[in-house]
Amino acid sequence: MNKKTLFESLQQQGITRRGFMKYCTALTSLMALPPSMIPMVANALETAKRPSVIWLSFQECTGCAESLLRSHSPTVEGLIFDHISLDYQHTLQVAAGDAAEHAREQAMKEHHGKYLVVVDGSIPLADPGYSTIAGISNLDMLNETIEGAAAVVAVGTCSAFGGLPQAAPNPTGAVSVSSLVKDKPVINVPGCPPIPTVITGVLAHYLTFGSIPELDNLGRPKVFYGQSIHDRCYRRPFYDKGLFAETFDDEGAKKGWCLYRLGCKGPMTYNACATLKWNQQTSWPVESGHGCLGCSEPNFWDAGSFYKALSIPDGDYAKAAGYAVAAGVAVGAAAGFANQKNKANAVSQHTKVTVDDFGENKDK
Amino acid sequence: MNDTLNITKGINALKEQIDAPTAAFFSSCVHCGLCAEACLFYTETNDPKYTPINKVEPLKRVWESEYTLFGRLKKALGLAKPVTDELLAEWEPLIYDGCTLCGRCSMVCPVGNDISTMIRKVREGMVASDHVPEGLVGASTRAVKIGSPMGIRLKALQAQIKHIERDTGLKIPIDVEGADYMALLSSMEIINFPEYIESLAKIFKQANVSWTLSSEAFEATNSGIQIGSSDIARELVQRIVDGAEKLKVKYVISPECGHAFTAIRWDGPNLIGKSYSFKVVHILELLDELQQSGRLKTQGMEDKKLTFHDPCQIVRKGGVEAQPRRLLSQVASQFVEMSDPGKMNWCCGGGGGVSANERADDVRLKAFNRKKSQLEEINVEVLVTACANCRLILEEGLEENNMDMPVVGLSELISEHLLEENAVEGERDE
Amino acid sequence: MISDSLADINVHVENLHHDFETGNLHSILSEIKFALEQLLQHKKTHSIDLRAMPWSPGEEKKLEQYLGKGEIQIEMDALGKSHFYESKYSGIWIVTHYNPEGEVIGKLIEISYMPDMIFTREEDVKDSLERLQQL
Amino acid sequence: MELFSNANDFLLWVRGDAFNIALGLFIIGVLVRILEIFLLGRKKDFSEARGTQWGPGLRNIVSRSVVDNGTFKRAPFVVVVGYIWHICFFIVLFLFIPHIELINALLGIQWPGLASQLVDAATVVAMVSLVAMLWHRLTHPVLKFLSTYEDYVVWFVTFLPLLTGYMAFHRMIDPYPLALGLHILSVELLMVIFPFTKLMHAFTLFIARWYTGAMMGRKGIVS
Repeated sequence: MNKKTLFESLQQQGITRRGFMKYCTALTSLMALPPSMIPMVANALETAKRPSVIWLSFQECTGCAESLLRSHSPTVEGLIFDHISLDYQHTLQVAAGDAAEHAREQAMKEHHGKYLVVVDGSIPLADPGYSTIAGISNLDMLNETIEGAAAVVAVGTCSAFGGLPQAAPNPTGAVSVSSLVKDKPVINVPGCPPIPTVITGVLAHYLTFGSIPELDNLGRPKVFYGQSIHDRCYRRPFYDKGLFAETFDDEGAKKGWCLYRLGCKGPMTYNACATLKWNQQTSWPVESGHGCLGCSEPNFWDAGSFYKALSIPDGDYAKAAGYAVAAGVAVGAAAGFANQKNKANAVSQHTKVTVDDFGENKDK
Repeated sequence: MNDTLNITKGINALKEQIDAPTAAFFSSCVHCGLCAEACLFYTETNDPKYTPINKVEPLKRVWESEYTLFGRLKKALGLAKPVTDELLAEWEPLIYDGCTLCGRCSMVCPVGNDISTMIRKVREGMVASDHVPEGLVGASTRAVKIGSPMGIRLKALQAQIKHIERDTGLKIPIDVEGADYMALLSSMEIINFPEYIESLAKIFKQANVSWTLSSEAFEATNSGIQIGSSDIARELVQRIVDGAEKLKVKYVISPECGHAFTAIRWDGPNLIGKSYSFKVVHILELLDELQQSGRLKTQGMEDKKLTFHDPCQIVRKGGVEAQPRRLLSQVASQFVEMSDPGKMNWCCGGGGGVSANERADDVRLKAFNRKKSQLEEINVEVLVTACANCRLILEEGLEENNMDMPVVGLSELISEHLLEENAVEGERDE
Repeated sequence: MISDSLADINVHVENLHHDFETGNLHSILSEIKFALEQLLQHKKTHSIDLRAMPWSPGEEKKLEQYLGKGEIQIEMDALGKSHFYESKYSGIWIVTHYNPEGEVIGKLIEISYMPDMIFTREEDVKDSLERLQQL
Repeated sequence: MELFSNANDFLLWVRGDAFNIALGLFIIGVLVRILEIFLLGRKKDFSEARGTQWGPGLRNIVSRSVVDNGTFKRAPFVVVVGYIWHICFFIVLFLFIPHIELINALLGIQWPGLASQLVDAATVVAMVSLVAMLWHRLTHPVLKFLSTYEDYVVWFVTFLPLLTGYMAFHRMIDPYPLALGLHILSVELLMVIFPFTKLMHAFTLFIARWYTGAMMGRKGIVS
């Protein structure tokens, strides 16, 4: 296996020092680090070793892998993939059947304690038969593979939080990686799919610094998930001014006003779409005129309509209110009539007061 | 009587009193404390216990534990605050000594609670549980047994009439069947201010009003209203109704007395449970009407600086506000209003039975400071009012505070300025 | 023909009135001013990653227009083109890195006397000498 | 206590089941209280009316919002802070766009909102006025005397939504779903205690004002 550093491997490709610095600049930007960190990144990369990566796909749609790999041309992300050793990815690898599984087993043996496991997709617990690879249940394969892993990267909302398979009624009993893996660091890179640069940014961080980035309380790298869509949204000034689009084709929508009332989940969604954008920095959902769906948050499928404002409850409140009105009228009428009876009773028990009655108690 | 008054009957009476408005009022109170600022017993003593809404605490407890679901639940769990004999005993002075039922609190409550009507309701419970001041028991007993809270019998009235007839040469009609108007009198007018009767005779003669007194129903005051017993009040109102019906009059005139107007005009029909066959007018309403229609003509103007003290029951609770001002404008050139005039006027401190309750003398005199400072602000020479009780309380308060100022009844003032066709008698005797 | 990039897709964009600002323009300009002071006083250079901020459509262009073009433009060819130019305010450089396919992979504002990457490194000079001597 | 696995789970619950429960209790409670009032009824009034009831009753509903001069002079603090509190509270409750969306979803009616910065300012003023009123309640002899534990509970439960709303708006609680969840939960708490406390005045004051205005109007008194 190739044991060269990244710098050496780049030099071999005929890349100059200026080219390397340019690469480091792009990489620093990719990792959402400030430009002042470029020398540090360069320094780290000159000695960084090529890591082995095992990619496991469970209950998933391949959308996450597509997001990462469907870039039209080699990019910085591409360069990183050139450098890592992707030893197992059953969608991409040439080997099939036993050979493929051998590749995985071999990588695990060779790089024991040092390899990264990337998981996309959730793991079914209701019945292992819902998803198996080479006759091995997802759960068994996960447990087996992470045994010697340095860290696990849960790519996509399905592996990070359960995602679509876990949405009610969750027939497969799908769970996230982090709910199963307790003794290894798990980096959640949610999104449906995640922004490709975020996936590579996390890998770059591991590649560059040999450690995992700082995570938030949902296990997401803070550099990418530290701020909400709403906080970084270029339409935020309209929210503050109280200017909102009310339909997708009204004047407000044309003027690019805030999409809160159209159900934008930006305020509760933590992701980097507003800065990193999509499709080679072309645009992102809000810029294209559609509110954020909140796809990088837990339970986003079950969090009510995508088109209902965040402040609107998502239960069947109309039904609840209907029952309550009926119950309120019934109980209120019952209580009211009981009161009437109580009062009528008091009136019937009235004994006439005469002036002779006064002071009788005081005499006793 | 075997039935003694007790706490059970008291609570029962409170239960009888609670109606939809009461429930709405208790539901709405937010304890903002503004009613305290409207009550002269608080403003002049700074004692928070006189806060009007605090005075109705017994009624509130009964409402909560009897007429609300949550309150009944609390009562069932033993968490409700009970109404006890001790509570009512503690509250008795607040209800009778520290409230004149002036209704000022009901005007300022921001959520619109008619607190004074609720205090009136609490008195029913106080009566039924025998927590009433001695003075009011005495007055009520005399009213029921003798016919007047001050113990005045027909003979005393007849003596005064004789006296007036001799002095003025005017006839005071008694028991004239078919007269248009039957005039009522308050005991105080008979004893302390017989000028009122004289004024009526003069005015009605000039205006050519057909009127009479009733030998069976001349007393207008109603101690039952003051002590807060509908049963007693009903008995006293019934006497007037009987008297008026017997004489077949069209109108009954409520005299210059505050609570009498409330008793006969507003509460009476409800106490007897039916509408009257006659109408009730306050003397000021009648004088105003006579004057407006040109039947009552005056001459000359009182040129002393004077003001008008609105009796609470007549203005704030009776709706007679414009009439006294129109009348005064005809006979007084220097009429000035006190601060907070008309329906926002401050009580003299002696209404609602407080004047009949000797126990309340001290706090009543303190409460008078409000009137005192109101008068000091405008520096007048004469104080006009239209309630014999107010008049007595004002005179006493002024004397106590060494303020030398005559207090005059408005009807009397008018009668002094009647246009004298033959101009025989002098302007004034004094 | 298969299109190579999104730009090749013929999309008609309505003239939307997205001419508002996020307010980032102002904060960047004050950051630049502060960096210029630092450069003068302490010879400290500073870089701003323009891709780390949210921009409203057109806002980034506005910043470029505001800074204008100065006298110097430098082109570098390493792992794709890179374009350096000084704004009409001396000491403020706009740096754009492209990949071999011509897509932007990095965009920065550098506040320095000369962008760092332009300087030739001592090791590279030594390397050149070595290679020339071998000729 | 692992009630919720994450903040979104919590938010989902307060926006779902918890809201339905709170809304249900609120509606039932308010209806019961109002029916209890009306079903107690009034006795027929036999006295000869001098004026009508409906007009003066409705007039009083409006006119009682204006404080008489004497009361203002005697208790300027309660009057001024009372106005400020209610006005700012209504601005926050009814003119913040997310709140309008909620009302529109529940009742199908909507109106224009205010800029968030204005609502934010109103929130601060409302909170300051509430604190000032609490201080006044704790120091003024009449208010101290009148106040029961209920007054303080109601104060606290009213203050909470403002505080949590302010903190959510300014993202002072992390993550936002937790902040929003706490805000909604505090409102639900308010809704649940509403029918059992003096908060009912928000509905019953119209009834109280009407009755008093009507009773006085009948006597020809402008209340």
